[in-house]
Amino acid sequence: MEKINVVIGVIGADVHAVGNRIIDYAFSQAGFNVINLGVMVSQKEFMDAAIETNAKAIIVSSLYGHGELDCRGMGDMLKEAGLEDVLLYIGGNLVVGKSDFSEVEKLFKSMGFNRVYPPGADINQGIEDLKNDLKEKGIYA
Amino acid sequence: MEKINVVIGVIGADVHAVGNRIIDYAFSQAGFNVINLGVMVSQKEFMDAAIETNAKAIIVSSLYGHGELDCRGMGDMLKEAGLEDVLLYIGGNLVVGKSDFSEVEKLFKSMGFNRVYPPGADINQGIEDLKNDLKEKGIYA
Amino acid sequence: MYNRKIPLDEFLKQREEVLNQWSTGKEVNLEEAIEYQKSIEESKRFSSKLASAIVNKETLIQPRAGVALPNEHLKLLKYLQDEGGADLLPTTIDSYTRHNRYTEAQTGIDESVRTGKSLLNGFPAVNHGVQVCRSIVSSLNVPVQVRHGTPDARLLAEITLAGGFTSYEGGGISYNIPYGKNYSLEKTITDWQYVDRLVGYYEEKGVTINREPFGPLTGTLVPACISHSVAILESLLAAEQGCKCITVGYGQCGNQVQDIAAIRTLEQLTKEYLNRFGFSDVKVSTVFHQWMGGFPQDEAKAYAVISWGASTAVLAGATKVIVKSPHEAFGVPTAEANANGLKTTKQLTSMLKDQVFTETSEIKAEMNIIEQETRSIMEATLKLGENNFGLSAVRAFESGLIDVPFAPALCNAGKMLPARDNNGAIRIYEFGNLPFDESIKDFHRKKLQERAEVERRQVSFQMVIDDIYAVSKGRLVGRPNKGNV
Amino acid sequence: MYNRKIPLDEFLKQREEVLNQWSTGKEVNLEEAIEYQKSIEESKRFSSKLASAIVNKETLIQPRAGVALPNEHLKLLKYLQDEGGADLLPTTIDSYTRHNRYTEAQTGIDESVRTGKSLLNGFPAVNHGVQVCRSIVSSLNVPVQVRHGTPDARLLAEITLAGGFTSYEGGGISYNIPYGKNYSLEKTITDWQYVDRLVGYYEEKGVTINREPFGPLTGTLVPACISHSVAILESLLAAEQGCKCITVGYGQCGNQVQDIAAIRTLEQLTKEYLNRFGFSDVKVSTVFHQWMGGFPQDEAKAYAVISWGASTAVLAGATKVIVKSPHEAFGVPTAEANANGLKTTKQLTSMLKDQVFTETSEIKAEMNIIEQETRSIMEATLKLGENNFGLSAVRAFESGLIDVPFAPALCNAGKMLPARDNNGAIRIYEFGNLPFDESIKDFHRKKLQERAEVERRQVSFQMVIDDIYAVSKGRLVGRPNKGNV
Ligand code: B12
Ligand code: B12
Repeated sequence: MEKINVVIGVIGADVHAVGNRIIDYAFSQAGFNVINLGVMVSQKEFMDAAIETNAKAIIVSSLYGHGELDCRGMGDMLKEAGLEDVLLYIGGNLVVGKSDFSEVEKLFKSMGFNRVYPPGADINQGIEDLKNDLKEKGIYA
Repeated sequence: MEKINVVIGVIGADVHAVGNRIIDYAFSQAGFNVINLGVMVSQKEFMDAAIETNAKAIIVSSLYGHGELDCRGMGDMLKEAGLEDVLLYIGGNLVVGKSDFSEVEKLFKSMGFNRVYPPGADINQGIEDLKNDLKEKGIYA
Repeated sequence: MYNRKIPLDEFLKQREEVLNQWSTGKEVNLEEAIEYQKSIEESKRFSSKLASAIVNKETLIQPRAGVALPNEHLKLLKYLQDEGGADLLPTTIDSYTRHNRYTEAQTGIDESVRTGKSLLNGFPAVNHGVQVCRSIVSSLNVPVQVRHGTPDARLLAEITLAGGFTSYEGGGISYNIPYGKNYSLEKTITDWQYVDRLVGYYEEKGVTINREPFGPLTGTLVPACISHSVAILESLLAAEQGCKCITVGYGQCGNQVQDIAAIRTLEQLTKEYLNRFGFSDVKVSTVFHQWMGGFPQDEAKAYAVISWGASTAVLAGATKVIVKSPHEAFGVPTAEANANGLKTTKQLTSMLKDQVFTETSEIKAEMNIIEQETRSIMEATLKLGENNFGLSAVRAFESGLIDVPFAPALCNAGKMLPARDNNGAIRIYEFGNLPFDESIKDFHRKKLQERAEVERRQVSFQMVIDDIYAVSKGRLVGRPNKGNV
Repeated sequence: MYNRKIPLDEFLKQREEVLNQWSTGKEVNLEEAIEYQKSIEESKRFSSKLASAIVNKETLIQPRAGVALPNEHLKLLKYLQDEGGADLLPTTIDSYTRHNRYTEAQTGIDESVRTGKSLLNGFPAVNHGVQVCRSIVSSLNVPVQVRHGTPDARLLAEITLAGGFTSYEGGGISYNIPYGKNYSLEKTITDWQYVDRLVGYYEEKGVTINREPFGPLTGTLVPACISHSVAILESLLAAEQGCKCITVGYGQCGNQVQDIAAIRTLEQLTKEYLNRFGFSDVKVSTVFHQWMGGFPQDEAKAYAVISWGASTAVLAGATKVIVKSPHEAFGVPTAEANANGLKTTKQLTSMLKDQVFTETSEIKAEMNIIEQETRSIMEATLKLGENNFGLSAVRAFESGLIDVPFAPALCNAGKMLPARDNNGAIRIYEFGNLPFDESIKDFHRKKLQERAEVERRQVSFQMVIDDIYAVSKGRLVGRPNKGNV
């Protein structure tokens, strides 16, 4: 069976590169084909890469606190481009400051993200969830 | 002028001796004649010493947390013995655990203490207050 | 005071009296208790856990904790175990029980039930009795120790050892001098010989109970040579009664060189004296107490003091460290605050575990002076005692050969006064009757003179007071004008 | 890239362009700014405070802090000064400004006004302009520094120096490699030569601005020789443009021996290279950054990490320490959390100030290896550059002579991989093109082999990952099964 493509990257003007390296490694180890856009990735770059590679998921990281400003409209943009089937995940330190995560989750879900993870979330949880979500969509055996 | 007598001591089964040594030193330096009963002093010992030395104040310390149990009835006892004019101060770590001091103060005032001090209170504040209270009573020039 | 293992018949006779001191005494059946102790898994025994910590070069962490009521107490200990990650657990006994005031302890229990909060500063184990102790200890996954401060701790020992505790803190000197006023040292040593004999009895039957003299004493500027001498004497007294597993302790002074030197010499000297008197089969481990003096009120600052103690404990190679909480300056900590102190400490014991730390020339010099001082005191003390360690101790205190600063006990001379030198190490400014030769005394005088010159003032009681307050005010050395020197 | 002080006319010509990059540029009047700087009291100048810390053997404490709106920002800094006891203050710049995205920064400001909370991760000084900066800096009692991560920081420098800041962090390498992706190193070095020239201009007029290359780089397992080489190159570049007061930095690795050795060699080597090129009149001080990698989420554990950094900073003799907060793992700290980190740190800098700490043989050995490594890199680097430090740097990165682990910048080779040895010191497991001779390489291999044997596994990328997570999971070395080794 061919490997499933996932696009990963760190959004906005964010340069936190360490987690990105590990996410790349972990998804690859888990059998995915990773298209890693690295840091400082714009919404459009995520979208273009997903279209180009026919990716089944976009895994966004945002560490530096500007996640809210950087992600606005991303869900809509993908929908408009006909990518509503592409799973959209996000994790990291999404907002400025220590805050109530359930609020943050609500906020990002309202922006079109399928799953939202709190600071320091275990990346293996993300992989597990992705496999399940793909299974539900009948993509992953 | 003759020095004013004050009785000091640590009440109950409490053996915290360090603060007591310093209180002795500080009150002596401030010009008082200190009758130091040391640690593990009972209510009755405080009273007897005050009567015997015609003390104008009793300075109780309680550090170990049993202050509430140890001090019950102390105000009444002094009143019954006709010592209502003797100033009764207490300081230290009066109750078990970190707690709202205003509650603690109320509790000990209701037990007959004239002044109640929070953990780590500056002993010089106590000396200042005593001088003022004595002045008000016309005892201290 | 005995100068040999208490003969079995005398011991058993005394037991009857002891068990009659409070109604719960009759719950104790020694042979059944030994069987019960034997049923406790190795992983829950103090002696085993300490032994493997020594092998693994780990520093175990242990809190203080105790509340009035059994259910609350168990909940507290479980929390410290699960959330705090405590390697070893305590049961801190309340102050009424410590003074054998069981009736007042009962009032405390009743009031605590009535008001729904613990009005006692610890767990009144005697009043609760053997079965309650067992139900607590057996519900936990790590070894549990009795920690108290009880001059006459015979009944408490009977009940708690039958109750499944595998370690017992205290000693005839260390639980008298800092913890009482009028207790005769002769009496407390004799009473503690009973406790040690009881532990020795368990040992004879194949059950090892760990014994831990209380190292920090008054916790206030205690020079290492003083606490070392007490630790060694109590180790000898315990070994004489048949104890085979002893943890000697020391309270952090704050100067790292001195603290590391202290833990290393404590272990060496204790072993040396035990060997000398034929107790070479005793297993010796060490405990480092995080700062035992007045704490800063601010919690962030308290965390700093806790951390400094944690890292020094590891670098000194202590077998375990007793942990303070960020509530220390205020009162008995909540479970959360207590667990926080543990977590801070665990982070450091883990992070530092893998680091090597060698003896610098400063540490060697400090070890050298502590050894000289301790040997001076010990030799002079042993000479007084006619081959009776207890008598040696009593006479040493009488004559001020051993003198604990700021102790409440009237049998302590109280003539010695300590102060910090310019590097924050604890030195001695009034020697009282400490049996030091002039070269040692000159060393102390020189060190304090150095500081006096820097601060442009005389060594005086005001300097001592400044030192007592220093840590709580954010310094180690109590300088006259904060920040100026 | 210049290989000499930028000629005045070229500099002034470039200034015009720079000041045109955003509307607030026109607020800057250089001669007036110099007069303004001269009016600032000595006690509020970075250079003076650092100089007296060196004399007094003190370690100053400084937080990171910045929010979107001026009033809130001033309130925050005042709180850190008064409640936290900060000796030095920062103004951390937001990430949009760092990337010269002033329009997005403006959106962030507007949104912050609208929502009443700071939506920016720092203070957008360019958008706020000169007068707002002055009103903030002049309302504080301690010196204030600009801290950022801006590859092209020319306009920011113009505005903030005119705005009364007396210290400016960053450099053409250290604010490119960890902070950008596509920036050309040639360009960022040239832009930072402008910044240094501006500082040099102030210096010519009698105003000393402190300059601080960013030491920790990616903050993630960076070997000291790498960050030292960058610090030395940026010091040379700055000195060449006329900077006279430089603070070189280093991010804590966690192994105390290595950290102490790193700070000591950093100071020595920087001075050595400055002297060699004729810049012996530059004042060098050091900054130690508390752990810059992933933090534990638990606040009690975070306090332990903060404390360990604080005590190491003092024992290493760093001139200042940059402080983390117990919120580090979550997000930009509240004022309270930030002040708590400061208070923890201050307690330790004060308590440890008076303690002596000598060079142990381990520290000397570690200093020796760091010196060898750094000299290897520096000599190879300087050879490449045809007497142009900037060119040396560019070519060194191109060829991987200098290689920063986990850096986002595409101009960084990224072939070198670090891992911890069995004592937690950072060693190198893939050398990439580092110009080390075999004896150095063997040393690293031997050290890592030691660990591999203890853990019974190969040195591998999994080991590196384990090391990256280790501190946040309560360890220093990322062992395969926590607690088992
Ligand atoms: C040193 C110490 C000990 C030593 C005491 C040695 C000795 N014999 O003196 C040892 C180790 C023996 C000890 C034992 C115990 N301690 Co203790 N001890 C401390 C500690 C760390 C410092 C006390 C001290 O010396 N401070 C320095 C002096 C100068 O300050 P001070 O005592 O507070 O006194 C000053 C002020 O309170 C004030 N003050 C006092 N009285 C008055 C009165 C007036 C009118 C005024 C104005 C001011 C005033 O002025 C004094 C001089 O500046 C405190 C915690 C802390 N503060 O950090 C705990 C503490 C007091 N101990 C405590 C407890 C529980 C115990 C024990 C029961 C159990 C245990 N943990 O082992 C036993 C009790 C024994 C007994 N029966 O009393 C608790 C009390 C808990 C509570 N109230 O909720 C504390 C607060 C620790 C804690 N957080 O759990 N302790
Ligand atoms: C190292 C670090 C840096 C380094 C980064 C080097 C580099 N280029 O990579 C440097 C020093 C350069 C840096 C700079 C800055 N940083 Co920074 N940094 C950190 C730090 C300490 C560790 C980050 C890290 O590497 N962790 C280790 C990796 C493995 O974990 P991770 O990044 O969290 O990623 C994991 C998880 O988040 C998760 N995850 C991530 N994405 C996703 C997605 C999904 C779907 C899932 C399931 C999981 C997942 O899995 C990853 C792998 O395990 C964090 C705080 C912390 N965590 O302790 C701050 C932190 C992220 N930084 C912060 C800030 C503000 C900055 C700066 C703006 C300012 C500054 N302080 O200097 C600049 C920003 C520069 C920029 N434009 O981005 C803030 C963010 C604040 C906020 N969100 O409120 C933090 C939280 C610190 C703080 N408390 O203030 N930083």
